[in-house]
Amino acid sequence: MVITTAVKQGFLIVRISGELDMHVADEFRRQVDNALDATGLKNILLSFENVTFIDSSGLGVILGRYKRISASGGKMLAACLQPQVAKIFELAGLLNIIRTYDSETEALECA
Amino acid sequence: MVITTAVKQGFLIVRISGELDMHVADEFRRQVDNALDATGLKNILLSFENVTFIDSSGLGVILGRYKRISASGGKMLAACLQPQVAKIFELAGLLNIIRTYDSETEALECA
Amino acid sequence: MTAKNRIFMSFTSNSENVGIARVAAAAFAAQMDLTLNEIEEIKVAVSEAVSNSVIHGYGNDNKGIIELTMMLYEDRLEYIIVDHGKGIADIAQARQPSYSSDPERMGLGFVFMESFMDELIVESQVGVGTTVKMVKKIQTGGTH
Amino acid sequence: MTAKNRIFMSFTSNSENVGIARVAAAAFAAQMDLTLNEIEEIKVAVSEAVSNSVIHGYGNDNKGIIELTMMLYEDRLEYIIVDHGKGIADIAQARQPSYSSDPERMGLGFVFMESFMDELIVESQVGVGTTVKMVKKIQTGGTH
Ligand SMILES: Nc1ncnc2c1ncn2[C@@H]1O[C@H](COP(=O)(O)OP(=O)(O)O)[C@@H](O)[C@H]1O
Ligand SMILES: Nc1ncnc2c1ncn2[C@@H]1O[C@H](COP(=O)(O)OP(=O)(O)O)[C@@H](O)[C@H]1O
Repeated sequence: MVITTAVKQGFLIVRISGELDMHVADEFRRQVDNALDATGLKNILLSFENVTFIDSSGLGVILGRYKRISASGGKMLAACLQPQVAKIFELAGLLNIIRTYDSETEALECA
Repeated sequence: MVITTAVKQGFLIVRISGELDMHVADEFRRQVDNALDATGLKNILLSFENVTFIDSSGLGVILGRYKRISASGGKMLAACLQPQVAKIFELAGLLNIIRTYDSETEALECA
Repeated sequence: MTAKNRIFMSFTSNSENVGIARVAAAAFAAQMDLTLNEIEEIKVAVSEAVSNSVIHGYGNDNKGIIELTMMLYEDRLEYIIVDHGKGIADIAQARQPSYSSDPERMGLGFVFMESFMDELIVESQVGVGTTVKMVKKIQTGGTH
Repeated sequence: MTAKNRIFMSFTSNSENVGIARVAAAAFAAQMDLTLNEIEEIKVAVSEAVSNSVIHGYGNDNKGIIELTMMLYEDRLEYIIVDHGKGIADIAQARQPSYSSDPERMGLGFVFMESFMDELIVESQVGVGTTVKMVKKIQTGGTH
């Protein structure tokens, strides 16, 4: 897994590539929390375009970040979910709390 | 592994995709020999564009077809070798007997 | 019915091995004419079971041993994941959606295993270990 | 020096399993910062050793058992392939380029194993079986 972050329109954009499982969950948490601390932002847009695998450990660490930012009124959006990633989100009921978009641009426009 | 064959300019074009190892070597031999029998051709152009893996078992079955056609004066060309496939050809000394080209078109033009 | 193919794997409970087990499980499944979607489902299910052994079975200690047996029958694939760890006291409770003994986790591992496979059998004994057996039915009988 | 990671696999001598062993070997290697090229080389070497066990060790009978042990150390990857088949009478001859006991084959298996790995040790006893140990050295010590 590789993570890069950027800032746009008050959103911390987190672009993830690779497999999001228990092996990388701690590293994901650490990097996103550091970026939140460094920028002081409270909104996150996750870009999943290059995520090839996710399981419940990967979801768990995403939900953890969701809880952190929503406690301070922030919101979380997700873009570019591959079909298998979308299915996992749906099964976990995450689509009710994290809105998903086809692209980063669309997400920022609708935000 | 999937094989498709076509005929162009007196060449049996054999397009291979997937992994060429001992598991598929018999099937490769059978399909190419059948196509040679059916068309009566004696020249082969192998297209490796979609070959993701080859080992000595894969090379062996190619060399077997080479021996068959060269016995009757036919020639064998190869196109679109991925770097790792090219390296295996080179190590095996096959580049001395099978000329390689960047594309099918180039192979047929130079043939 | 005898198995048409069988692969046994045994590895230490390093988190790195979750991904390797998943890849091996997918390669084993790819012998059969499954859809990419079905192979993805198998990857998630195996990933959940192996992750549980690492996290819950061995408490994230990488010195435990996990065994993965993969069997191919005419009409189904079987994946059996065994650990010799902590064990589960109340399996019915553990299998409930959203139940987790770890407040940081989602309690969806067994839910995903059940959703993505056709059969899920969990056996466990406290202090002895846990065995998870998952079956994926195969429509056509043909190997590649 | 103790291994940082270790995976043991055991499978029947079906030709399907050559590809699965290769994929597992590549996934094991991918823990380390290797180039794609190095991973390809490992795949070929493991493919050759496992194919030899199937073809020569067990004479293409799919009832034999092949064991693949993968070890990760600080500075190297080790792959050990064991069969309990026919064995090799003259290992020095077998390792010679272009030597094959099968006229249909090229005799390049050991050549590829030697070219693509940093060390190759072959032990064998006629009627007992063959063990091939291959080492790939690692430049950087870092895991992903
Ligand atoms: N291999 C195991 N060893 C010990 N306990 C386990 C094992 N697998 C599951 N459990 C128990 O079952 C619970 C539910 O598991 P699961 O549905 O995968 O959710 P999660 O992993 O998110 O906790 C776990 O929290 C744990 O208490
Ligand atoms: N696992 C094995 N069991 C028995 N004989 C083997 C084994 N591996 C190699 N050999 C012998 O060594 C020879 C050379 O092997 P190799 O270089 O891989 O070439 P090839 O597989 O093309 O014959 C084989 O032809 C065979 O006689």
